[in-house]
Amino acid sequence: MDTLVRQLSRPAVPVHGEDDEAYGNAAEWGSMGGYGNLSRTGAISGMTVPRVLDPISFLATHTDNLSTNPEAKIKLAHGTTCLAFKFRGGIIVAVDSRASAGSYIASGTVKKVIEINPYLLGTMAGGAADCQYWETYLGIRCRLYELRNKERISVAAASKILTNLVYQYKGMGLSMGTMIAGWDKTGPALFYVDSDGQRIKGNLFSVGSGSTFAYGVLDQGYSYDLSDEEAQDLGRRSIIAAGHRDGYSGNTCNLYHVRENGWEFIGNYDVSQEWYKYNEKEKKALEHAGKAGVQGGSPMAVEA
Amino acid sequence: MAVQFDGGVVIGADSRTTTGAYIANRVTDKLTHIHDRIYCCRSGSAADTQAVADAVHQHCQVYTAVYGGPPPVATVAAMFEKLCYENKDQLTAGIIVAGWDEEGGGVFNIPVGGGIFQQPWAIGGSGSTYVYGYCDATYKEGWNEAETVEFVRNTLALAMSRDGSSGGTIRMCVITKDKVERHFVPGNKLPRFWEGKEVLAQAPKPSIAVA
Amino acid sequence: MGDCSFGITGKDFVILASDMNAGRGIIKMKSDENKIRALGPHLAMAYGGETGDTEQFTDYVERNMRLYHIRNHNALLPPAASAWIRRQLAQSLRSRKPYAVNLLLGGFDTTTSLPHLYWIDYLGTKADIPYAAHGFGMYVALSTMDKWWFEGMPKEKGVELLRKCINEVQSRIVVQFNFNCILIDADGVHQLDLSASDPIADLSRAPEKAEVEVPNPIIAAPA
Amino acid sequence: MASKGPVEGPSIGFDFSNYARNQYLGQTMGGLPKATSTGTTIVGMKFGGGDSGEEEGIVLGADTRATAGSIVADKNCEKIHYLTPNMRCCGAGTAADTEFVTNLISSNLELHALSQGKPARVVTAMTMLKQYLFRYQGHVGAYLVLGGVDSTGAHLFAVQAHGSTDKLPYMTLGSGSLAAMAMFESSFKQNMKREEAIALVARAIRAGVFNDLGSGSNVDVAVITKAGTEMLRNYEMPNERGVKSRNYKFRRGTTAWTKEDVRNLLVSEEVAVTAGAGKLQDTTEASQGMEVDA
Amino acid sequence: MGSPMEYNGGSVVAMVGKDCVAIATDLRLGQQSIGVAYNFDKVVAVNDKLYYGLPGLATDVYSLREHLRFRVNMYRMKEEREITPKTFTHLVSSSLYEKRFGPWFIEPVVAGLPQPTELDPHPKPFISTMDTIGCITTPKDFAVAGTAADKLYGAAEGLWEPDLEPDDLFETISQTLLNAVDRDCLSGWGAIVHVITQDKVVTRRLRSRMD
Amino acid sequence: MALFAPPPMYADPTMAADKQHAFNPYSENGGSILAIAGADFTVIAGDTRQSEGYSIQTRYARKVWQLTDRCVIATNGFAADGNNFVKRIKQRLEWYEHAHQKQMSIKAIARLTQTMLYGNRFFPYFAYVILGGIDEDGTGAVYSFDPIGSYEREACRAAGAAQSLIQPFLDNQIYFRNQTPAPGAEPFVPGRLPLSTVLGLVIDSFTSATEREIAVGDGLELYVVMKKGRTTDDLVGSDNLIKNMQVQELGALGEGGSERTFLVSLPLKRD
Repeated sequence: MDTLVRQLSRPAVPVHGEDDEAYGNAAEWGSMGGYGNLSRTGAISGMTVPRVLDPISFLATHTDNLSTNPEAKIKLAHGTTCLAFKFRGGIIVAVDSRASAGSYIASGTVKKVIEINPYLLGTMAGGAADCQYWETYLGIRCRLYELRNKERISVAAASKILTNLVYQYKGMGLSMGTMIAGWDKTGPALFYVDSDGQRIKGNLFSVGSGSTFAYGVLDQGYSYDLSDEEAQDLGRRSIIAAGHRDGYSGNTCNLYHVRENGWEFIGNYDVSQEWYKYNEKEKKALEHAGKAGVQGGSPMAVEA
Repeated sequence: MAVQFDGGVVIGADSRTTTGAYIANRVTDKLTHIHDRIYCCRSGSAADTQAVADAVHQHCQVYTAVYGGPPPVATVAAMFEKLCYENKDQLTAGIIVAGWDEEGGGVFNIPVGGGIFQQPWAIGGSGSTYVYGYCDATYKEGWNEAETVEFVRNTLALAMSRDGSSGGTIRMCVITKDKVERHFVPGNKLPRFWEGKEVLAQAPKPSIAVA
Repeated sequence: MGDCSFGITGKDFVILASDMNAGRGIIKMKSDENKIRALGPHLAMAYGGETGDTEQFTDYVERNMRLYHIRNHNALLPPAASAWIRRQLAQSLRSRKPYAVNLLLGGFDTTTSLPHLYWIDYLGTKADIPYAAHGFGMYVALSTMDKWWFEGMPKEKGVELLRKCINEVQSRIVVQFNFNCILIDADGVHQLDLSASDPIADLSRAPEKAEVEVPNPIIAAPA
Repeated sequence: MASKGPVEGPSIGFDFSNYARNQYLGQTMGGLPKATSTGTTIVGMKFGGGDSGEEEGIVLGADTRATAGSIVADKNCEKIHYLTPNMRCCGAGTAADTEFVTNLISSNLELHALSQGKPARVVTAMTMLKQYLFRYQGHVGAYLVLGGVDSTGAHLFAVQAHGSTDKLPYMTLGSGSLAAMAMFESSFKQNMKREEAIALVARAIRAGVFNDLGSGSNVDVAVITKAGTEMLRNYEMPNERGVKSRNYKFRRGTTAWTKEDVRNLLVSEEVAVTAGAGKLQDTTEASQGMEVDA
Repeated sequence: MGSPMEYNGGSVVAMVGKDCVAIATDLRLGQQSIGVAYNFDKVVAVNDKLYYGLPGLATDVYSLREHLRFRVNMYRMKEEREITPKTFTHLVSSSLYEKRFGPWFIEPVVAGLPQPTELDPHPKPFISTMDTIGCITTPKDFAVAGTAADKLYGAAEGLWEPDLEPDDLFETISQTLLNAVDRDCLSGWGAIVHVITQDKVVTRRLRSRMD
Repeated sequence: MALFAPPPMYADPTMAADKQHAFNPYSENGGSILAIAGADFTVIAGDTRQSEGYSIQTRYARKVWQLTDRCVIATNGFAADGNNFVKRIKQRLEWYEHAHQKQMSIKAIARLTQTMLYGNRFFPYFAYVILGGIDEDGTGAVYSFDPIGSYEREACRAAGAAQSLIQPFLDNQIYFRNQTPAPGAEPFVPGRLPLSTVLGLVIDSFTSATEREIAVGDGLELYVVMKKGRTTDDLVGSDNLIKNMQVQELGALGEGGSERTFLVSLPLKRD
């Protein structure tokens, strides 16, 4: 009997903090809702967790995070290609815009570059909600930093905040592979942060299911001394290459260029139209350069 | 179930076939004709018992053609037992063979695992567990046909009321030297026993008239 | 233990390159194993997959190609060879113990002077494509070839593209590979020495005899 | 693996050669597609005879929706299969199994009738079906309502996939069977008249069509008497699709294409008989002279 | 992940028009997420008036195509005439059902124009599709199969109109296929459409998205 | 084990019992929802069938609710989670009005929805949410969410059992995907379709979905939210009404709310 009594008297199991979900958290009243009270406790005042022995495996059985568990009803969008690289002119950030749940393309217009603030960009790979939510929250933390310290936060510090945040939830099922790019007093800086808690500083990263294909073009075309024009073209071309070969990437490419005075949105390009353009332009140029006999027709022999 | 009496046997069964909780057939005839004076009661998987009964029925026709006369009940029971035992890994079949031959009546019980037990009375199937007590307490040697039929009807009714997988109507068959007589008790005419009165704290008489 | 192989067709040639690793689990016991088997004077196959299966299957295919050549006085042309090899894999898939072998079949069709490259996987899936890769190469080098391959490539450009792919694999893939490479053209199967600065030049200077001599050649009747 | 050599000879019965392969594929690719067991509502009942003043007969009914998972694959399929001129069989469960098992038994019944010199009986068909299904222990997922009239009268059987059979005056099967059975249990009477019976069957099928997601579209009915079988295909069509509110014909040229290949086919041909040297022969004379292999 | 039906990807759709049929396929051959080839034509011509598409596991596409080519040639030799769409559908169906307990992972789609005969002087255009074990459906409007099947159902149900002229049918089937595969990761990468009328077959390669 | 020492939270034997029959609070109630944003209106529609497995729980269960004069919410997936979420967001909107004396803008409601959904990141609401309405500068707006809160503003979005059936059709007809404009004509621009066309597309989408998806049918409810001062005769005008379609204007929720919301309902096939 006593276990029953104990069970009934115990409130919902909060991960942090003590509020009782059933009656609604008083702090959610009015404009204090949502992020309002985050700053105090450093994380969401209390995430609701199912009262089962193993909430982690509960989540794993009921959500299909990376299409590895198709029976699960709750399908979270995944699949992506993001890249960012430092060069003479700053940092190029390029991403695709496809989100797929299983083999269904849930959306072709996802904004996978999150504008944290005018000087900081974050990219989205893995769980769309995890990246969107935590990087928006990172924007709040960076703004608070500026207000407290009267100077912009360094990219290293910003990426560290995000890393420590997600580290609290390590193993609980968050899925994020993100790049924080920005320009601070030390110049352009690029960090890779993921939900396992890894944080590495580097000059060139590619993340997501199409990243290997992006590397294929990026590596062979990269040099620190590219002009702005060339760098932007290389970033876009790598996303087009990944979108072509990887089924889970594509639709449109968003291109950003981070400079000293903050990031600039270069443009949104349709991956398929760009593929046809590059395909035409590059083949002509190479054939000419190759001075070889030219036969027209599509590059792939069509079986009669 | 089947009961032997002086001069023949009485064989009877309920009429419910279920697939899970759904009653696929509520007027099933589980008394299956094997030969002129030999019937069997099938319990367990309907598909398995039908297949086995059909096979034995065919064997009996061959037997009659070869030996010129009806097979004794013991032989038929042996045929069933051989099939059930040798295929025990693929079958779920509990069969009671009952009939009349020159040596008088005969009742043979063949449970799911095979094995053959001649008994004056035999009960089987999921409902039988509820009525062993009643049968042990009630059965007497030397009953006539009417008393035996009465015994079978009551036993089945008791089993059907307690066992969820049994129900519907009662089908019986009296087999003697010169007759095979079917008896049918529809579901609303089953003998009734104590069905349990709701024992509540003495609720006050409701003051308003209840339609 | 990962494999990697490339196939590139050009104007009048096919290049096949395959890694040379051989070992067990994480240990590389050998790094100069030739994993390209010549099947005929103008036909070769770069293979990878389940250790043991590859050896058995390649022998089986090589012997049958040779038998056909002996019986019919000329080698099975690439399209026919690809159909037969694919069918063997598809049928083996039905058997109790299927061959887990992925392969790139390259050949030069002497009757039409056209190069052929077939991508075939262990299921018996076949693709007739101008450039292809198996193993780790698929992930990183396919996009490289998408950008830098073009119709009617000369040999020099073919080798240049192959170098880009090898460089890409060596810089991005954890496993360390070095590659063995052959080129098939009208003259037959030639070994390509990638360490040389201009392997094609070496090639044209001394075209080695095809590794596979022509079995049971038709002796021309004395004039 | 006993490969059948270069020329695959005709093989009879099931060919299990892919079985090992599929188990292997199932592991490497994580899972095999399940054979779709379609929802369905099929019913059958006996009518006539007794004091109805009409001959004994059978009315069968079925819905016409075939589903693949939660998607409607066919909106007007036929679930009442032909067995013999005086027998029909409704099928539920794995659609391909019901189709093939009824075709197989139908041809065997015809052979049986030819060898016996008289039409096959319903109980024969029932026995053939149950013995075939019992042999495959339920793996052939066919759940059938078999009805027919023969020399011994009208008979209605239900045959389950595992091989068991029931003989009943009325029967329902399939995912909509509970909805349909409710109609029968409340309104069935012995010796109903033909029109009354057809109306009840239609109502039972409609109960399945509207209340069971696995059943839908139209109501098919078959009436079998001694005189023969009357197929009332789409006896009721309560679920016609309304006209769409907009027209979706595209402007010609809407779709961009890169390559076109037109093959003009031979539309008509004229045959002229020539006998050697290409000279046109007078056809009449030629045909008399020579036995032409038509 | 996903079953063999989704390993290589690919989709086929067939539609009926006024005295014409159309069949369209995508050209992708993939290895799960990786695109391998964009010239994998899954539609094959049996003769001028009968085409069929084989979406599913690529190795089975080849094996089944070889098997059917053999069976159709045998039919031609025996019957000395071209096979009709309906008969060919049953030929494919029995080829699939023969492997009931180890099936080919293919969902065939057949489209053809039957030739007039005395029995049926004005035959209607014929399309059919079946599941992996040969259960035939012969829709009167459109038949779809492959990894983008559910998208094709939605698009086709919306866009298809009865009695479309060949040129209009080309637009409708093309728009249906392109918009459906654009919502499916494993289909697309090029498309080919065949429009079959009594006097000609128009085959067009569409300019589709290549991502 | 000490008599009174409370066992550690996770070692509670009673909770151990959950292991065998895994705790499954979810079910799938079928149905589909759809929202399309026009230049100065937004249509949010949902069918009314609620089913589980092969049986229909009810032929009329609402999935679309009015939140403010400018915002309507539709949920689909597990009905209990959907309804509970709508209840909780209505509560939050009421508190917002107490604090700010004005109705929350749809943009803000969208962000609020994300935070509430993400609050259950580890015990997700199995509900796909779509918000539709008029944004602050009077243009039609549609926001679509995944079950744990990632969201995006779009011109049109379908969700639910028939999502994969309806969305390609809408891509073609709303976004004009794969359609090349007639030579000389200027290219198609999405988001400018007249209300009558959008209504036709929504109705045809649902009749097509009803034909091919067993979990969709019975009834269709469309909410049309219109910008302030927009004519309503293309909706209330008699000509374009399909024979059994009823139109009904809903009263304003806030004081002096000048956007207008109409409920259009019509029956769907019930098989």
